[in-house]
Amino acid sequence: MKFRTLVVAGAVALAALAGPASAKDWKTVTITLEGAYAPWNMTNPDGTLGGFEPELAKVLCERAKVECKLVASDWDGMIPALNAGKFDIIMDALSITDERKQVIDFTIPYAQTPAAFATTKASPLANAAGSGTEVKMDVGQTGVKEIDALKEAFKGKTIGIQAATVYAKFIYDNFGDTATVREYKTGADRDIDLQNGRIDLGFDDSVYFQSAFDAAKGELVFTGPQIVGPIWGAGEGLGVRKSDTDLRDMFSAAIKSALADGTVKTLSEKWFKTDVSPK
Amino acid sequence: MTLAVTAVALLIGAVLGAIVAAAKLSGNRVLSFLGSVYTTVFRGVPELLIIYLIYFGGSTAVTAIGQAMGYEGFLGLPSFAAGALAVGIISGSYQAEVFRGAYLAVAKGELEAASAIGMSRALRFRRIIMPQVLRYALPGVGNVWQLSLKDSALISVTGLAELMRTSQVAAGSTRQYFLFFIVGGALYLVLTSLSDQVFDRAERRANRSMPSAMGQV
Amino acid sequence: MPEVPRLSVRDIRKSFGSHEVLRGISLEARDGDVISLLGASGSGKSTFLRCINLLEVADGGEVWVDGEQIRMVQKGGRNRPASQKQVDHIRAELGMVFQSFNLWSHMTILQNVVEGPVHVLKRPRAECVEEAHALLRKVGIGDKADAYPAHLSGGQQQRAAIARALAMKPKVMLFDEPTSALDPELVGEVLRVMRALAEEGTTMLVVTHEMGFARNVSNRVAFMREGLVDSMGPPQEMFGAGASPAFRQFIGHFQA
Amino acid sequence: MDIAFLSSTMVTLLKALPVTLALFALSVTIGCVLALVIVWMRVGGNRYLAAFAKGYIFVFRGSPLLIQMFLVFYGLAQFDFIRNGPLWPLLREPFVCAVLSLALCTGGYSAEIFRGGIRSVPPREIEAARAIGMSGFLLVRRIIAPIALRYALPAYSTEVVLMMKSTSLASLVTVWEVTGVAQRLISHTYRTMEVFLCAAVIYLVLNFIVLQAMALLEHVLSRHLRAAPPAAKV
Repeated sequence: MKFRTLVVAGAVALAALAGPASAKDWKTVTITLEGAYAPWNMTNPDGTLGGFEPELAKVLCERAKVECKLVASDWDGMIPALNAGKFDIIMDALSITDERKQVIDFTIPYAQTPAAFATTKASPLANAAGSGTEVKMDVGQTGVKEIDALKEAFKGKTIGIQAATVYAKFIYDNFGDTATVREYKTGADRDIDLQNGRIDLGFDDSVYFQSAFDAAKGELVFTGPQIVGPIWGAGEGLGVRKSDTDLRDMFSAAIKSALADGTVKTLSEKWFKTDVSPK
Repeated sequence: MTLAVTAVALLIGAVLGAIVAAAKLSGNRVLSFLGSVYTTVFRGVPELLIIYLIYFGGSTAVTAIGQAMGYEGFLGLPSFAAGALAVGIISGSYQAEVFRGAYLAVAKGELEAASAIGMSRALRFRRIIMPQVLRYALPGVGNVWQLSLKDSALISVTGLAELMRTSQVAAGSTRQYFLFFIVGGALYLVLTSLSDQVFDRAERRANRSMPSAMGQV
Repeated sequence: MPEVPRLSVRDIRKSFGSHEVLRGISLEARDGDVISLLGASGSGKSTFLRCINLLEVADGGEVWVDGEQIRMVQKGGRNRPASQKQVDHIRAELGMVFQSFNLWSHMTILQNVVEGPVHVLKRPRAECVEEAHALLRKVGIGDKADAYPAHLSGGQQQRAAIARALAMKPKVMLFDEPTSALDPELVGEVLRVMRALAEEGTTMLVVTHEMGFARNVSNRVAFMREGLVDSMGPPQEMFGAGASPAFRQFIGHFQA
Repeated sequence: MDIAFLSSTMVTLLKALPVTLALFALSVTIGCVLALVIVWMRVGGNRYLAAFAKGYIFVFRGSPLLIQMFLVFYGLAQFDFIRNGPLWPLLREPFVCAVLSLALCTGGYSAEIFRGGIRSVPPREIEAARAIGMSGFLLVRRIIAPIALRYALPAYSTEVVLMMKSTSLASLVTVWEVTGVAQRLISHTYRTMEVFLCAAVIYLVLNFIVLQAMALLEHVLSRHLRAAPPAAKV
C-alpha cells in the first residue's frame, strides 16, 4: 500500500515536471512544432518559436480557452512521441492522411498547400515539362500523364525528401523505381545538399520551398508542375491522440471560427504571401 | 544546458555504477549476473538507440505505472529528464566497470593490514577502501565524463535545446552549416579541455600520497 | 703485421648534465682477452660499456671494432653517430648481456635466440634454428626452447640471454653485471657458462662484482674510479702486492 | 508481443546489416591505418609533426562525432573548391562521408590507445633489440609493435565496439544502415519500441561477436603471460 502511494507520487511528480500532464479538464496544452520548417514554424535567434503556426496556435488557444505551451521536437519522431504522451498536439504542417489516421486523430484542416519539385537555377532539370502549371491528383493515384513525363526526365537522378512525410510516400510510389531517393531529417538539410549538388532534386511543400528559396538567395527554383489535390490528404491539421476527442473537438471549433473570420487568411498572407486556407 | 544534462547524467551514472559494481562484486551469482547483463547491454547498444528507447519507452512506462495505480491520462517524461536518464544509464554502465576495476586495484595486503589492527568491516570500507577506490577511479570517471559530454550531443534528437541542437537549428536556418558546426565543435572542445584540467587537478590532489605516479604522464 | 685488436676504445668521455661520468677512458681487447671491469657503484662501469655499443652516445673519444672505427659527427652541438647503418652493423658484432636479461617477453626462448640472426643478419631460418638449439644446449637449457621468458628462473633467463647474444657470432661479448640481479644460488650456473666461454677463447669485457671470476677467469682486470681507469693489469698483479691503495681498499669490502 | 511484426521487422532490419557492416569494416580499417600514421607522427621525434598529431587527437577526441559527421557531410560541401575539386565525386556520396568521419574520429582515439601501448613496452626489451643491431622499421616491426599491440588490445577492443555503435549515427547523414532503416520503419508503422528493440538486439549480437573475436585474439597473443604449460617433468 505504502509502496503504491510512493510510486504514484513519484509518477505524478515526474508528470508535474513534464508539463504535458493532462488532467481531463484541459487547462494547459502542450503543442509541438519542429522549429525548422520556415515559414510554417521556425526558431528565432533568441530561441523562441515563430512563424505561421506559432501565431495561429496563439489564436486557437485563446479561442479554445486553454493555456498553451510550445515545445520543439524532431519531425520524424513526432507521432510516436505524441502517443507516448510527450505533448498533446502536433502542429507541424502535418497532412491529414488515412495512414496517419490509424494511429492518431486530426482536427479539421487549417491549411492546404500544393507540393512541387525544386532544383538549382543552373541545373539542366530546371524548367522541366509542366513548369508553371497545376496537376490535381487523388489519393494513391499513379500513372498520371504529367507525372510520367517527369519520371522520364528525372530518370537516374537523385531526389531528396524529408523522411516520414506524405511527400516521401509520393516520391517512392512514383519515382522510386527509376530515381534514387534520399531521406533527410529536416527540410533544411535537404536544401543545403540540393544547393551543394549532392542531390539533383528536392520535393516538398510549395510554400515551404518558397521561403527556402529566399534563404538560398535565388539559387533554387521550382521545376515541373505544382501538385495539388486530395493526394496530400484533406490538408494540414492538428494531430492529437485518439483518446483526446474532447481536445480535438475544442480545436476543430477554434479552427473553424478562425477560418470563418479570415484570421487564417490574414496570417497566411503575412507569412506565405498567399492564402493557404483550405477550399 | 549541455553541462546540466551531463552533470545530472554523471550523478545518475555514479549511483547506478556504484550499485552495479557492488552487484558484480557481491559474489552472489544472480546479482553479479544481473550486473553483467546491465553493463553488457548498455555498452553494447548504440547510445542513439538507448536515448530513443528511453525517450519513447520511458514515458510509456511511467504512464503505464500511473495508470496501473489508477491515475488517468498520460504522464510524460520531459526531454531533460529522458535525456539525462538515458545518458546517465549509459554512463552508469561504464562507471560500474571503472569502479569495479578500482576496487580490484586496492592492494589485498592493505586490507589485511586494516583487519589486523582491528578495523571493522564498515570502518575498513570507509577509511581504506573508499579513498583508494576514488583515487583509482578518478581517471576512469574523467573519461566517462568526456564520453557523457559527447553523448549529450545525441540528446538533440529528443528536441532538447542543448549545444548540438542549437547549432543544428542555427545551421539550418542560416544555411551556414560549416560555420555553426565549427563553432559547436569548438565549444565542445572548450568544454572537454576545461574538464580535462579539472580532472587533472583532482587527480593530482588524490595522488599526493603517490609522488611516483606523477611526472609519468 | 701487427695484430688488429678486437676492440679498441680511446679517450671516451661522457657527462650527464654537469656530472662527468667518464673522464677519458681507453682500453684495448685483443683476441681471446677476458677483461674484468671492477669498481664501486657510480664509477661509470656500466656507462662505459653502454658507450661502446652506443646505447649511450659518448661526448668524445673513439671506438674501433675489429679495425673499423665508428664514425661520429657533431650535430646540433652534440656528438652523434654518422650512420645508423654502421651503428647497427657494429652492434651486431658486439654481443651484449644485460644485468636484467632483457629477453623479449612476447617470444619463446628459441624465438629470442633466432630473432637476430634471421632478421638482422638475414640468414636462413632453418640454419639459425639448428644453431640456436645447439647454443641452448651449450648453456644448459636445451629443453626450454619453447618456453616463454616469464616461465624461466632468473639464472635460466640469463643463460638464454647469453645464447641470444652468442647467436649473432659476435667479435666481442660485453657483460653488464650479468649476475647482479640473480639470487645467490643461481649465480653459479651463469658464471659456469661464462667461464666455459672464456676457456673457448671468446673475447669478453665483463663488468662484474664477482671477485672470483675476475681473479680466476679473466686475464686482465681494470679498476675504475671516478670516471677514470685507476689501475689495470693481470689478476695476479692486481690482487697481489702491487695493487693500488684504492683498489686494495675496494676489494677489502668483499673480503670482510 | 506481436511475433509476426517483430519477425518481419527483424528481416527488414537485417537487410540493412551489410551497410552497417561495410561502414564498420571500412572505417575501422582506415581508422587503424590513420591511427598508425598519427601515432608515428606523435612519437616520431619531429616537433612539428608531433604538434600536429597532438592537435589532431585533441580535436577529434574532444568533439562529438555527430558534429564531425555533419561538418564533413554538410560543411565541406559548402566550399566551392571542394565541390569543384577532384574528390567531389567521392565526397558527394553520403556513405563515403560517413566512413570518412568515422575513420577520422576513431583515428584520433586509436592513436592515443596505440601510444599507450607503445609506452608500456619495457624500455629494456627495446634496448636489447638495439644491442643486437636492430633499428628503425625492423625494431618497430619485430619488437615494439607486437608488444604494444598486446598491451593496447583491451582498450582497442572497447574502441572497436564504440565504432560499431557509432555507425548508427550515419543514419543522420542519409546512410540507410540498421538504425536509419529502423527509423524509417517507425515512420511507417509508428511502433517505436518494437522496432528499436529489434535494432538493439542486432547491435548487441554484433558487439558480442566482435568482443569474442577480440578476446580470442588477446588469448592468442598472451601465451607468454599465462602460467607455464604443465611441463613434462615437474
